[in-house]
This record gives sequence, C-alpha cells and structure tokens, in this order.
Amino acid sequence: MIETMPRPRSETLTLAKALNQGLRQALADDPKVLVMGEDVGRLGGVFRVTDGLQKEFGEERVIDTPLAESGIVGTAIGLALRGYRPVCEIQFDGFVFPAADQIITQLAKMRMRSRGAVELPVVVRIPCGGGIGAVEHHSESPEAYFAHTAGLRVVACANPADAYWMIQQAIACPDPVVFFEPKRRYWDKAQVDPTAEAVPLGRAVVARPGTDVTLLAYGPMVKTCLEAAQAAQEDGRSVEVVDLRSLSPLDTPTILESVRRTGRCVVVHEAPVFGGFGGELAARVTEHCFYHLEAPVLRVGGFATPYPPSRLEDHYLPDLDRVLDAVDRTFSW
Amino acid sequence: MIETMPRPRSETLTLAKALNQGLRQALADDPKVLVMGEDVGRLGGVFRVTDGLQKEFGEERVIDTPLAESGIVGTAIGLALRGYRPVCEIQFDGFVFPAADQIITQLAKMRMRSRGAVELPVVVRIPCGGGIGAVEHHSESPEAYFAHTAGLRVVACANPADAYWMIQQAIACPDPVVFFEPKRRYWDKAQVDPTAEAVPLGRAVVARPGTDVTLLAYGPMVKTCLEAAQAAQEDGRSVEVVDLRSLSPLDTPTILESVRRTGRCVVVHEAPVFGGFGGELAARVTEHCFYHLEAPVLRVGGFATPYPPSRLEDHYLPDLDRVLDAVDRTFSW
Amino acid sequence: MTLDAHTVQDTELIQLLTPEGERLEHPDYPLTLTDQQLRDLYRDMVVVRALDGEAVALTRQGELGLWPSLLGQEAAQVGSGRALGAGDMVFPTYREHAVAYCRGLPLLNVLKLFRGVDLGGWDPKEHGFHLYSIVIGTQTLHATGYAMGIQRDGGHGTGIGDAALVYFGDGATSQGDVNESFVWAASYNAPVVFFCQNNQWAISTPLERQTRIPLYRRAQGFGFPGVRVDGNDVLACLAVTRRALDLARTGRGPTLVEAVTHRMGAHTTTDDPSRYGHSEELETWRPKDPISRLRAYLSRDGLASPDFFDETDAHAKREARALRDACLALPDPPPAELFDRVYAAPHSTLEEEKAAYDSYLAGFR
Amino acid sequence: MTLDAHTVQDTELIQLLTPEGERLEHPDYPLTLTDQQLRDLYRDMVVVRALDGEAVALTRQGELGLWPSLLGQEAAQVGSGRALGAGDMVFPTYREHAVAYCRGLPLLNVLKLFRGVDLGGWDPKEHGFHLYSIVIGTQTLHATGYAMGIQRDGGHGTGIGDAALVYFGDGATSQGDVNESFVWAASYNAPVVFFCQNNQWAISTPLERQTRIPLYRRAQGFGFPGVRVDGNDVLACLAVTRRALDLARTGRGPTLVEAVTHRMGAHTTTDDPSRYGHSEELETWRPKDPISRLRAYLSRDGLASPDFFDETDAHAKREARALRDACLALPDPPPAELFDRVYAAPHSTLEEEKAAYDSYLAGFR
Ligand SMILES: Cc1ncc(C[n+]2csc(CCOP(=O)(O)OP(=O)(O)O)c2C)c(N)n1
Ligand SMILES: Cc1ncc(C[n+]2csc(CCOP(=O)(O)OP(=O)(O)O)c2C)c(N)n1
Ligand SMILES: [Mg+2]
Ligand SMILES: [Mg+2]
Repeated sequence: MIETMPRPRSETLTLAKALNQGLRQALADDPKVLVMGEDVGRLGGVFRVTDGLQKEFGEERVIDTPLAESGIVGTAIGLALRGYRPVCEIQFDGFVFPAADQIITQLAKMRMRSRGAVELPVVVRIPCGGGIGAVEHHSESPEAYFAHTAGLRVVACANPADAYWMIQQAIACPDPVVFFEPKRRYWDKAQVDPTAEAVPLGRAVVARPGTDVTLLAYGPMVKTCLEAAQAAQEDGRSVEVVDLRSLSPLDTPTILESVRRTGRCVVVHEAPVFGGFGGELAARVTEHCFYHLEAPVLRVGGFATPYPPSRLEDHYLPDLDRVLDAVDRTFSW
Repeated sequence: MIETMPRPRSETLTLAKALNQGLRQALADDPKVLVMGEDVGRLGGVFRVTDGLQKEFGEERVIDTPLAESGIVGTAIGLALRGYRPVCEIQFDGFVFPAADQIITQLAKMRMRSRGAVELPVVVRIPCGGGIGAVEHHSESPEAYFAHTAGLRVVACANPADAYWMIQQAIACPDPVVFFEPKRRYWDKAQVDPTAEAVPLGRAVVARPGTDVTLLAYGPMVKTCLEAAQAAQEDGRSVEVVDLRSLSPLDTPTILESVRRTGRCVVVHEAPVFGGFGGELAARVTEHCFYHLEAPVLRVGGFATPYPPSRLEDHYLPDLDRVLDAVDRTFSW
Repeated sequence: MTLDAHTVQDTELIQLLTPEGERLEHPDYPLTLTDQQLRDLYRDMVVVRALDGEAVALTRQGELGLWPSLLGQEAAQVGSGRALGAGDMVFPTYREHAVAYCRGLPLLNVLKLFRGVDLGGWDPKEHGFHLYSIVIGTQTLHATGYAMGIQRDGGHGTGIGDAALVYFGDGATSQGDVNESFVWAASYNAPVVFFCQNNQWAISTPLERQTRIPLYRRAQGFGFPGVRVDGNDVLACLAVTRRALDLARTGRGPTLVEAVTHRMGAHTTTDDPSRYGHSEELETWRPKDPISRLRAYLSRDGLASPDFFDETDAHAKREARALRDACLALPDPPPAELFDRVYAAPHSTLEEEKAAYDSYLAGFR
Repeated sequence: MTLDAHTVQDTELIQLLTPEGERLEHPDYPLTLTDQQLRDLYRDMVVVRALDGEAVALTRQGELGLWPSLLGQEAAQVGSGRALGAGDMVFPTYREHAVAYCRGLPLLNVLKLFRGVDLGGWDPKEHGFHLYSIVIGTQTLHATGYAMGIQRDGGHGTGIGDAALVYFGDGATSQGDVNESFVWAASYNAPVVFFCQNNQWAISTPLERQTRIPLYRRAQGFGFPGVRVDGNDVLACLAVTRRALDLARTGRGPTLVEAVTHRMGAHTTTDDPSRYGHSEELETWRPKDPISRLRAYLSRDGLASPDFFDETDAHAKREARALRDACLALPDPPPAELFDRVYAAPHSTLEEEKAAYDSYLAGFR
C-alpha cells in the first residue's frame, strides 16, 4: 500500500491539509518516520492535521501518547536514538513549556555532547499564534525561546505550499527542528504542486517585491504584512515583504539585500516585542546596513504582557493599521 | 532572637556572603519569608549562599526540598498564595528548565489571570554564567528566556553591595522576580554598608563614567567591562560602563542618556548573541538614538552553540580582548 | 513483593447509593444527612446541570468561545464540594463549575473567562476557590504548597485547621507535576486532598493509555492512601471527601481520591466525540446518571414530594435564564486591562508601551 | 485498600551473599556461576574502585574539574552491568563508571568529560552505552523511548530481542520525568529496566526527604513490578537485573529495581559531607562493603587463591597508572570543536559566527 501510494497531484489545499499531505508523504516515504502526541491518532489532532494518518499507517507509527509534553519529547529522543524519525505534536503553543527541559537541555545539545556521534532527527510541531478567540495558553508565540537555543533549527510556515514542503524537509533534516504552524491560517487555501521544486529549508523568500521599505515577517504575520503592502500601494508606497521561513538559521543575505535596496525596515511578529526575536533582526540589520538605513528598524508586535483575554486580542495583535503606522513612522524619521 | 538581631555593620564581604546577609536580614525582618530548594538547608547550598540560615531560622522556614525544580517553584507559588514570600534556589542555571512551565505559565501570568487579586512575591534565585571550569549545564546564561516572559521581573547583581540590597528588594517586591547571581563573582570582595541608601530595584547605574563609548552589561560581564574600560583608558579612550542591574523592567532613560552622550554602544553578555537580550538593547538604543550613533550598536557574547566543554570556555566567553575589539570596531566604522 | 498488572483485580469502589437509588451503608464512611440536606444536594446537581446546559447553548450561539461541560460529573463535584469547610481552599481545573457553585462563586465569573472578557479574574480568597488552571496538572503543586503554608500557619493538625482540595483529571495523572505534587505532599505530610475525576477520557485519549491499573493505586507508590469512590454517587463522594479532609486537618496527611465517573458529553464544545467511539459507552453510563439515582432514592423513600422536583426544575430554569441575561449584558473590557493587571508595582518598560499605544489609539479619534 | 505510611514494614530485600560472605539461595533468583565468573566479578569491582580512586586523585591534583565517585556502589553497577546482553542499551547518570567499564567503554572517555576536554563525546552505539546525563532524570524518558523503538523493530518479545537499562538515583525519583517514564513504560509495556541506585543521599538530602516508603514500591503505583535488592551484593544485583531484562525481552514489560547501597564518599570531589552528618553512617555501612564480602566468599570456599587477590590488586594498580598517564596526555580541544559539532547539516548563522571568530583569532597571529 505504501509503495503504491501515488504522489498527490497539484491541488488547492488548506494549510492544515497541506501539512496532512506532507506528513502522509513522509510516512509513506520512510518507514522510520513516526507521528506522536496527544490525540494525534484516532482523533486526528485537535486541528485535524494528522487526520486519517493512524488509520493508514497504524497505531505503531501514529502514536496517541499519555498526557505529558516532557514525556512526548523525551521518548521521541529515545526513539530517534534507536533510528526513528519522530514528529511530535504539541497540542497548543502554551503547552510546550513542560517539554522545555527535554527540548533545551537534551534535544538541542545531544549532538554536541556526543561530538556528532548522535543525530536527533526529531521534529516538534507547534501550532502557534492568536487571533482565534481562544482561552489562555492557546494563542502564544514562543519562537524566541527556541531561536535563542543553539542546537535547534526553528522554522515557521506561512502558506499551504510551504507547509507541504517544509514539514517534509524538517522530517528529512538530520537535526532537531521546531516547526511553527500559524494556527489562524490553518484554513487558508492555496494551490500546492507536489511536483514543483521546493525552496530549501532555511532560505527566506521575498513574498512580495517592493522598493521603499522592507517588512520582515514569518508565520501568521506574513499574510498581515502582504495585506499591509497591498494597502500601502494604494497610497503609492512600494512595500517589500520578506517571509523569513526560518529563524534558525536565519537567511541573513536575503534580508540584507532587501533592506540595502529599500533603506527602511519594519519587523513584525505576534510575540511580545520586548526581548523578542525582532530584536535580533533589528540589531543584525542595523549592524550590516548602517549606512543604508534612512530610519531605525522599527518593531511591531505584542506588548510586554501575558496574552490577553480574547476580547482584547485585537488590541494586542499587530494588524494592518499598526504595520502601516510603523511604515509611516519610518518615512517620517 | 529575631527582634534583637543587630543590623550588620559596614564590612567587607564576598558577593556570596553579601547574599547570605541579605537573606538573613529578610528572614529576620519578615516571618513570612521562606528559603527553599535543593540542599539549601543543612548544607547551606552548594555555594554556601544560604549557609547557617536553617540553623538560625529552622527547618520550617529554610526548607530542604525533594529533587525537582518544577516542584520547588510550583509549591512556592502555593505558599505565596497562602501569604508567604518564598525565595527559591535553582542550584545551577542549566537546571531551571524543568521549572520553565511553572515560571512561564503560572508564576508570570497568575496576577494578570486574577485581574490583580493574586500577588506572587516569589523570588527565583539562579546562580548563572560560566568561567568556573564546570561540567555541562553549570555555566549557562538563560536570562533572555525570562526577560521575554511578561509578568516577571528579571534582575542581575554584579557586586557585593548590590547583592546585599537587591536580594532584599526582590523579596520585598510584590511581583515575581528572577534573580541572577554571577557564579564566578561569588568570591569577589567589596565593602557593604547596610546603613547606606540603596539604589531602587529596576534602576541602571553608570558603573564607570566615560565620554567616547558606552558598554552595556549586567551580572558577571560588568567586571569584564570595567577591566576593558581601564585598559582602554591606557590607550587614551574614555569608556563608560552601564550596569543594567535590571533587564525587566529596563532602565531605558539611563541607557539612552549615556549613548546619546558617547555616540557609540557595545552590548556585552555571556549568553549566545543570537536571539539574546543584546538584540533588545541594540534595537532599543538604535531606535531612540538613531541620529546620535556614530556606529551601529555592536554585540559581544557567546556563540550560537551549546555551552562548550570547559577547556574551550575561554574562547566562548567574552573577555577583555573581545570587548576591546568591539570597541575598536565601533571607532573604525 | 511484585505486582503483575495483568492480574490486578478491580478493588473496592465506595458506594452509598446504587444506580437504582438504593441506600447502602459502609463501615468506614458513615453518613447521616437530614432530608433537607439530601434535597439540597439534589437541587445543587439539578441547578448546575441547567447552568452548564445554558453555557453550552450560549457557546453554540457564539456568545462564549468554548465551554467544557461537566455533564455527568455533577455528583463528583457537588459531593466533594459540599464536604468543604469555609477555610478550605479549592484548586480546580477548567471543568469544576459545580464546585464553584458550591463555593458560592457566581458562575458568571466562569462564563466571563470562556467569553474572553477576562482570564478568570475572581479573588480566590473570597470564596476559597482558586482560579481555573488550564495547563494540565500545574495546580496540584500550587495546592500542595498552599497546604505547606497551612502547616506553617500554626494551629494545624488540631482538626479545626484548613485543608487544600485539588481537582484534576485522569489524563492529568500522567503529568510530571502531578507526580511531583504526590512526592511533596508525602514528604511533608501536607494537608491536601487530591481529587481525581476519572471521567474515562482525556479528550480522545481513553484511560487505558494513561494507566493500566486503577488510578487510586498511584498513591500507594508514594506512600499515602488512595480511595476509589463511585463518582456518580453524590453521597459517597461527600463522605469520602469529608474523611480525606478530616485526615488532612488532623495531621494525617494527603489522600488521593479517585472518583470514577463519566464525561457524558464532548470534551468541550469544539470537540467531536463521534470520531473516537465515545458514544458507544453512553448506553452503559446513562443508567448510572448521578441525578436520577438520587431522585429515585428521594422519591422511593418519600424524602421529597413531587412538587419539590417541579419547583427545583423551575428554580433551575430561572437560574439559567438569569445567567444567560447576565452573560449577554457583559461589557467588553477596555484596552487598559491589557496593561494594568500585569504587575503590582510600576514597571517602566510596560508603562512606555502603554503610553505609546495610548497615543497610537488617540490618533484614530 | 489504603496504606498508612507509618506502619509500612520494610519488605523483602533480595540477597544472595551476606556481608559476611555467606552464599544464600533464593527461589526466584537462581544463579549458577563458574569460579572464573565469580573471580571476574571480583576483579571488575577491584579494578573500577582503583580507577575511581585514581580519578579522585587526579581531581585533587587539579587534572579533572570534578569527579563523582562510585565508591561503595561497585556491586550495584558491576552486578547490573554484567547482566547485560550485547544488543542492550544502557542509559547512565554521571556516576556509572563501573557500568561503562563493564560495557567496554575506555574510562578515559569519562575522564575527558570531567577534565572539560569534551562533553562525553563517545558513540553510544559502539558499546551500547549512552552518554552521561547530568540533568537529573532526563535519561529515563530516553531509555523508555528507545525501548519503544525496540518494540517497533520487530522480533521483540521473542526473548532474543534487545532491552534498555536506565540508571538513576534515589533523588531522581522525585523528578517529573522519571515518573512520566514510568507512565510511558507501563502504558506501552516497553522493554526497559529502571535501575535505581538508592545510595541514601542526593548530595546532602537524605532519602527520607524524597520518600517515606521504600522506593521499589513506587512501581506498584504505576502497575509494574518493583524489586528491592541488596545493592552491595554483586550476585543479587546480577541475578535480579538478569531476571528483569529477561522479562523485558520476553514482552513482559518494565521492572523497577531498587538497589539499596551507600555512597561511601562525598557526592563529588567538591562536596563536603561533614556538613550534613554523612560520616555518622559510615560505620554501619563499611562492614557491608561490596568487595570485602565477595572476597570473604571466594577465600572461605577456596574459589580463589591468595595469589589471585595479589595479582588482581597489581592489575588494578597497572590499570589505574595507565589511566593516569593517558589522562595527563590528553590534548586540549581546538576552537573548531566549538562550532563543528552542533549541527549535522550546515547552519549558515553559526558559520558566519565561526568565520568572524576565525578572522578575529587570525588578528592575534
Ligand atoms: C500541559 C497541557 N497539555 C495539553 C493540554 C490540552 N488539553 C486540555 S484538556 C486535555 C485533556 C485533559 O484530560 P483530563 O486530565 O482527563 O481532564 P478532563 O478534560 O477529562 O476533565 C488536554 C490534553 C493542556 N491544557 N495542558
Ligand atoms: C535537574 C537537576 N537538578 C539539580 C541537579 C544538581 N544535582 C546534581 S546530582 C544531584 C543529586 C542527585 O541525587 P541522586 O539522584 O540520588 O543521585 P546520586 O548523586 O546520589 O547518585 C543534584 C541535586 C541536576 N544535576 N539536575
Ligand atoms: Mg478525563
Ligand atoms: Mg543518591
């Protein structure tokens, strides 16, 4: 059955379905690939990203686990040590912290500890971000914690095509990968062509070319930035949007090339600005484009508060207006 | 015995002993103050910071706990809910991660969750940093994780006097405080005057005035920067050193005032530069001092690798030469 | 002495009221209640079921973001909730609506949380009812630490002291925090009662994935007593919790209570139990309904008149109606809520952000 | 059925060799060894004690940063280590030097770690011996996951399959991870043996702070067998571990072994046990020394000649001497080690940092 599974044709998929297809493909291509987590099997995941996979590949490969994130990641490490390639699902962003120790002190460091003898091709999938009217702990953006953790690769997909390819690339990667999925974009649809040439993992892409200012974003904020760029165009401003796709490694050349052209830069993420990954981007861009910058790199993001009750999240989350406001400020500097 | 305890006279203390005195004073001043952690009681802590406290205040107030960091912080939260002021010790920086969930999802967020009804005056003490020839997990600098976590206050002491005052201020603070102690400076000695006027928690200080360039540092790197400033003076360069003391909140005015005067800024910390707190400092300084800067803010710190074996730590840790090299680069821009 | 999991015989389940409404006696758990007290327990269960149902309806109508229904767990929650003393502190999960009700916390507070108006926002001290905990298992350590605080307050162990009662589910027993709380409670002999509502499911994950022996036995591994009680029997839950709280108050340390019950509905309003064979069980559990068995007992023994049942239903309807009206009248929070509840003392960095956002908003006016 | 902690009687301790060197039989743990095998076990213990002592000396002389001595735990480690099959995988803490020795891992590798030359750096596959784990308890989940991998490889349960053996201390039993590994191992019936060396101390923290009942009973709370063995009896440790591994290999799931032993020295070379009353115990434990009792048995029953003991001591001295020489000859690692072992695939950001640092260093040449 696995051998004869036909590669899916080009079709319109939601981001969630594209992930599902990518996981199915990975499971079919390599018998060592496993999917594990809370409710990923029979239920197919609370977002249905793993829908149907247990039925197709069995309970031994698509594993419903007990309820403990440290246990999920810790046993995934053990499975990887035995030659498997586990893909762990953390049910929601806010629930990754019980696994922080296994991810930060073990998953990230074991290869260095072994001087390269041990490889841990483990993927930790994390649905992230807000904007879905959820309760506490279900709308967070913890990427900065992991980007600062050496030994991990950290990526974030922003559209169905990237979702389909990046999840497969992450699974094929010999290093541990923390894989962020933009929850509120799960139902966005786009064409996915499995026969197309995939952009390498770790590469940023110019999602929309422009000449006046560069917006740096990843995951859920890419769409927001594209909308802002569209709106800005109507006021005659040409905004370039760079989708980072990967935070660690960071595709610095692509970023610098863009900012040197435009001379202005705004960084956008949902996570709190304070101590967030935007600081790394701003510092890096400024160091390398000091004489090209017409204005300081500005950051738009969440406030230095816990994620608020959902009736306040529209204030907390960067939206088109706040992005455009920052763009305006870079011009009025 | 508590009532009649005399306030200690001005004396020369090591940083470790100053913390010990500060803790003793806090325990004596407020019967609700507790000290808890692994080996803090009978042993007095692996660094002897809590030496003699259990003997003086009893096992009910200076508590040897079972071996689990989540348990330590989680029960400290419960004790705080009952009106106590627990001071938790995490034995080494690298062992804070099992407590990450209790710190990030509970300790930091409970006040907001309760709309202010609940206060958690909990202090989490973390000996941090390298340079002591230790094995893995005993030399790390995890401050960026906590500075990015809204709801926490994050401070770092750099000398005995601050150690003595800041630990007492942290304990008196109604909010949770993550308190970093520079391990390799535990044995540094200085005069501590308990009758002096303490600098408020959250305030940065100019540790050494200068006119040509500002060094921003905290914890163990303050001393390194002061040494670098001394060396630079011999080459006729006037280097100002700002000891941040607090990362959250950040004393932005003091920082900006300094950089606007000097026109140059170098940030120094032991943690990996990539995604580290230096990014926040560089981005913030640049945004507010754009026209004052003669050169981009440069960052000196650890590399994007796990903390290396101790025989390599001199390469990994910022030292006088690497700080001066960055200073030189800001002038040759 | 070793234990073979495959030959574990299911041991005693404490029951004082059969599904048919027959009253049983148990030597360790004597319970004498007045007719009024029995009717009050019935009313509690009927009312909370009605309030819970109203919340489900409000969610369907888009007025709440989500609702975790307690349907089927009324006896476990009312029985244990009514065992509490005024000074005790409850540490709930996100499903203890009936316990909140027993503690006198207006359920509107809970609806606020699920409407997204706030994150809980009540004062735990006011009703001896801590905030809801959504991160599974975390509250067990809070309860244990709180109990350690009770020990330090003095006067503990006299029998009149306070105790902590913490709720968690069958799935939660797999979390490290829950097991660490067992270590701490045993080590310090803390006055805490661990009340596990084993409702057979953790979302779609059946009990068997979490454990291969009855959960109450977990306590034996940590050196304190575990008790298994019929979680759909409000009288047994009351008696067993009372005894456990009494042990705690008198310095005899922690107890784990496993209340065997059933989540009769979906995990939450966003869940689809038809995907994981949850419905098959309903047939076996419906006859064990916690309310019908008490009603049968009250009627059979003439402890309540037909009018009482009608009045109770009418009262429940009124309560539900009032809850709905209050919910729909809830105002949205002002943006200031974002910034003003994070820290008790001023935090300069956050204040800078607030000022910047205020002037940004002012730009729109 | 409840359990009162204060009336827990200390239950059966598996022992095949008394402190006086008397050989006992146990129905569940038959053990027949050749004289040669018995002498080999003796030699193992003498050699590892010598190597361990040499490492302590090297630390005193500043050649190692730190050393966690295994003094007193030789029987627990050699007995369990010699029970392993070639295909089994060991997950050690930071103290299993004797197990490393039994697995054929040159101890120089371990000295490298404590000298700060690397962080471990050996290939776990080569000797079926995983890297040392310093973060308490983490390795128990790795072992359990590894065992789940064994189950998925096929051929498992036939008795010839592999198993995982994980070591941890008495203090570690309080960590969430260790308890989660019990949940997982029980839930999946994984072929893993949990070997707890209860050496009575976690640095300065006595066993009583971690638990109020014998640790082997923890397993009962999770539904799998727990066994208590005299950890200073190499024969009992061998027999008990063999049986546990056999259960794992034959699809009968996990076992917890509590080896009751004693840390006869300091926690590590930087520890000062005089501060916490550790020395008081030494008198009671010294007569139970794991080596002397086997020596007594070998001599009394004439299983070894006086020459053998002399030869063994001489051999141990030579080994220790060789280890010292090799340690002193260890070169410091080059800076490239900093960057080249982090990722398997190229990582552009780290490469940029490496290039920058290389040119920085070049500036000094
Ligand atoms: C740490 C953590 N992981 C995952 C979740 C998502 N989640 C919410 S409820 C739930 C199941 C809980 O099951 P159980 O403990 O039995 O309680 P019940 O919902 O049945 O009352 C899960 C996995 C969470 N809230 N916290
Ligand atoms: C998570 C974590 N917390 C704290 C420490 C510091 N520490 C190192 S060894 C030790 C005691 C361990 O005791 P035990 O588990 O009994 O093992 P033993 O050292 O006695 O062999 C502690 C607290 C650690 N290594 N990891
Ligand atoms: Mg449940
Ligand atoms: Mg020990």
